[in-house]
Amino acid sequence: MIPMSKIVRTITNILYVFIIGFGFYVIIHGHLTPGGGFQGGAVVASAFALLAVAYGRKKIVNLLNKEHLSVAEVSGLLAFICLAFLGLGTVFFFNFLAVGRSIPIFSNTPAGINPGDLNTAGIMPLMNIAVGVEVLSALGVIILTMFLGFKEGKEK
Amino acid sequence: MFENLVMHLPILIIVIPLFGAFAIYLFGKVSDKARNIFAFILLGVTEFLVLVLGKDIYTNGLRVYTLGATSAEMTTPANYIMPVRIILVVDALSIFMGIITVTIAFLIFIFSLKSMKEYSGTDKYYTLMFLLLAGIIGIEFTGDLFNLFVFLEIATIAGAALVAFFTHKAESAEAAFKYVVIGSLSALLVLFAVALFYGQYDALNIGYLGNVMEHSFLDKIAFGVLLTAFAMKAGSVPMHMWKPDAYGEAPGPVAAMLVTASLASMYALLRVCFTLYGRGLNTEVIGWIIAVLGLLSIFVGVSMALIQNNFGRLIGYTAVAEVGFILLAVGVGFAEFSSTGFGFIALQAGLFHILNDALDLGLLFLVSGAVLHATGKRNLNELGGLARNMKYTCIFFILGLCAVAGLPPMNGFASKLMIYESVYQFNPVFSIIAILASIFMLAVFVKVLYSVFLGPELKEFSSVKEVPASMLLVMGVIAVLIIVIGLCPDIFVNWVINPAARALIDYGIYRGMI
Amino acid sequence: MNIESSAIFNLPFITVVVLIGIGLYALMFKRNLIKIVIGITLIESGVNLFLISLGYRKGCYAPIYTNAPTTAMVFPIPQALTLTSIVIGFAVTALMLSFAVLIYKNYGTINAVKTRRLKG
Amino acid sequence: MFGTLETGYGYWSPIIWVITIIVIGIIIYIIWWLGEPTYKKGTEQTKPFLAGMPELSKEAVTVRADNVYWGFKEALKHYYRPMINSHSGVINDYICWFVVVLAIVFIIIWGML
Repeated sequence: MIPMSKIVRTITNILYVFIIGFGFYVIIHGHLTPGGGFQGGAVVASAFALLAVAYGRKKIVNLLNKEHLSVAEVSGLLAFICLAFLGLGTVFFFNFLAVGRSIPIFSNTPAGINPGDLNTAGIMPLMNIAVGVEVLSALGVIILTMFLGFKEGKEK
Repeated sequence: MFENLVMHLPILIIVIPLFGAFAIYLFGKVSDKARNIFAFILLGVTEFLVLVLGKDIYTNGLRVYTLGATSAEMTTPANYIMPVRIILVVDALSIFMGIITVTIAFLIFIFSLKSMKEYSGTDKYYTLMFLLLAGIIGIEFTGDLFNLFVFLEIATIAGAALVAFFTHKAESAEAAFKYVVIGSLSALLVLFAVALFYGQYDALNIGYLGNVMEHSFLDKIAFGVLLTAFAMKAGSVPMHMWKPDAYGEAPGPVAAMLVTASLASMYALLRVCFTLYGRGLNTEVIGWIIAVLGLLSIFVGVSMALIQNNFGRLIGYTAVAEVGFILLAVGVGFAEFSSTGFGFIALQAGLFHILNDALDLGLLFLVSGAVLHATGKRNLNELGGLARNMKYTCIFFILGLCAVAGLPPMNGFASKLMIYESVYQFNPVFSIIAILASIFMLAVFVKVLYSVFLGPELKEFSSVKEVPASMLLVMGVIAVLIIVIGLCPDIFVNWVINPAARALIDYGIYRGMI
Repeated sequence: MNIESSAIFNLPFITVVVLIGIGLYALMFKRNLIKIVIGITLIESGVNLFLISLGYRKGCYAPIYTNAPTTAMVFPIPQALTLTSIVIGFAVTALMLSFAVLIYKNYGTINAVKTRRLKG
Repeated sequence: MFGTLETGYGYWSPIIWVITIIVIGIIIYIIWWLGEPTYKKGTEQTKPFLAGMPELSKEAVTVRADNVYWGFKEALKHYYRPMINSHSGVINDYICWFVVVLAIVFIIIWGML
């Protein structure tokens, strides 16, 4: 697939930073606003898709390494499961940060309507980040594989 | 400390394979050997844990585990009137299925070490295998209908990806596409039924739903959807056609694992019929539906298997027939729905046949995998005379043949005899057709034995070698299990099957834990 | 859950039936594998819409406490279920499409009638 | 071990089966032992008699899997032809069967109400 015109590439250069930034915002604010790990990861991966379409095959293969993305994906999943394992002192998936408050990270648990403090909800934000890493890399792998796969099909 | 560990076992048995699935991928980056050792340890630990949990449940009764609560037994949070968290409920039937699943998976893993060595992408193979295992155990241990849907989809995704293991072959992709379409359609219909329940009772827990269900019109719609969806996933005629496709194209060990996956769907069907609805339905009519589906499966499965020429596809059709035997027995058990008399024996026979089915078909699929490994061929027309070079594989195949065709003293005979005699009191015609089909099953496998192992030595197979010792060991272990169960069926029926069947009939205990 | 019985509140449920019906139609009669995948996604959308509309309460807000104007909120659990189902559906769709790609590579067509070596 | 299993109508006892097999084996051995002592391996008397014609090589007369049960298939061809046609291998047909079964189950349940 050939790269698209200079206009598209210039706009992409400006936009993709914002898209990725927005994606990470959605991931980190997952416990406060609509969204979360999966949605934010999908937003980040859409930036990958934009890059792939704008710059074509050669650039994107240099930019995104499938192996590294796979490792990141697996690490995100493992981080999620390990976070769930950490609650095993009580039960699996136990929110040990929010209930015990022994570690002062994300330990506030306001009830009812609140202004949206980032430092709340226990292990939820950590899990959101783990899921976000997993989803963005998994979608990156899918986009990359399908992009390259269709290319081969056309050459034939 | 030990009591604390036992309390956490239900979730650990699901999560260790899930954790392993992803950790294996990282270990595979290091080296194949490290990955294999790691996977072996994980599966060994899982097998040990499931046996410990089994001993606990068979002595102390069922266990519940509430995820994320302040204690595992707190199914309903304070100030709530109904359970809102994800709850795992493991009773005698769940752990019976769980032990079968983990044991088969453990054996298949050892088999795969050698039989999959020559292919690329083994990292992903083991990852998907563990994912499939986690999905199947999740189906069996969960007490929550939505969770059931999630695990059903996990098992479908992993299973479909494994069916397409030989990506360069056109047939594999075709079979995998069919498998994933059928699997996701049935899972979506399960979700539809879940939504029907949620709209009426605001709950997802099987036990709680069973307690509060009013058996309204919508509940009956939901039952029809659940029955058909699980019957399709279990592979009953006339919704069986994906089964020979998928089993025939998957590698042998994968097919053996998929047998367990479809038995897990059978478990879900039992759970829905007995625990969720119980006597609230017209059990006689529903039992007749299930028994007729089973009878059709037996008849069509066997008669279509007779004309197949692909090793895997042929066993796939007999798998349809075996599922038919289970459905027939369970249908009779559901129609009677009593803890005494022939209805209870039919139910026991159905559960016993689940165990035998997993072992017999597992052994046969492993033999087909061994033949594929040794010769690279699956077409029965091209094979022949392998008994000369593969003596042990041939012996194991004959044992599996006798077991699946129901010849004494194998395990298949014991369970089939129970099925014939209890079904005969329900309806003699059903029983006679089942016996005739079982004879045809013998004919089917005699054809395979003749065309694969017997006959003169063929030139192209003169240099074929016996498969490696680890593969023979796995087949031997299953064969020994088959003979042991066949020689002392009463021990298994009284100590393992009977509590499981009782757990189904006395559904009040399961519901009362919530 | 009280869902008013006036016609406008039944509209989502009618849409659910229509979506599932169209999806099943596509699965039963469309020979193009991509259209079969679309059929599955249509059924999935129908079921998701069903779940979401079950949790709806008239005049209520999304169940997010951050700076919410009122505590009258729609039921959050169906939304959580729907999100899970969407994520799973996404994975299944990606898998089905990649199988379709494989089938196209091997057979050169995505017509269901022409891609059947497994029969009989 | 070797206990009897209640099977609803009667019972199944592996020990009786094993004893029977051993007894039958002994009887077979006795019959074999009483048999013709003039049998000699590898001589003319062990060769099959095919109307006086020379015996064909084993490879040439092997029946392949497709032809096993040919007569059975031929006799039941009116059953097998529609069965093979209905296993068409098209994914749409699989779904059609599913919808048909769903409809039948719904009709039965509706009649049950």
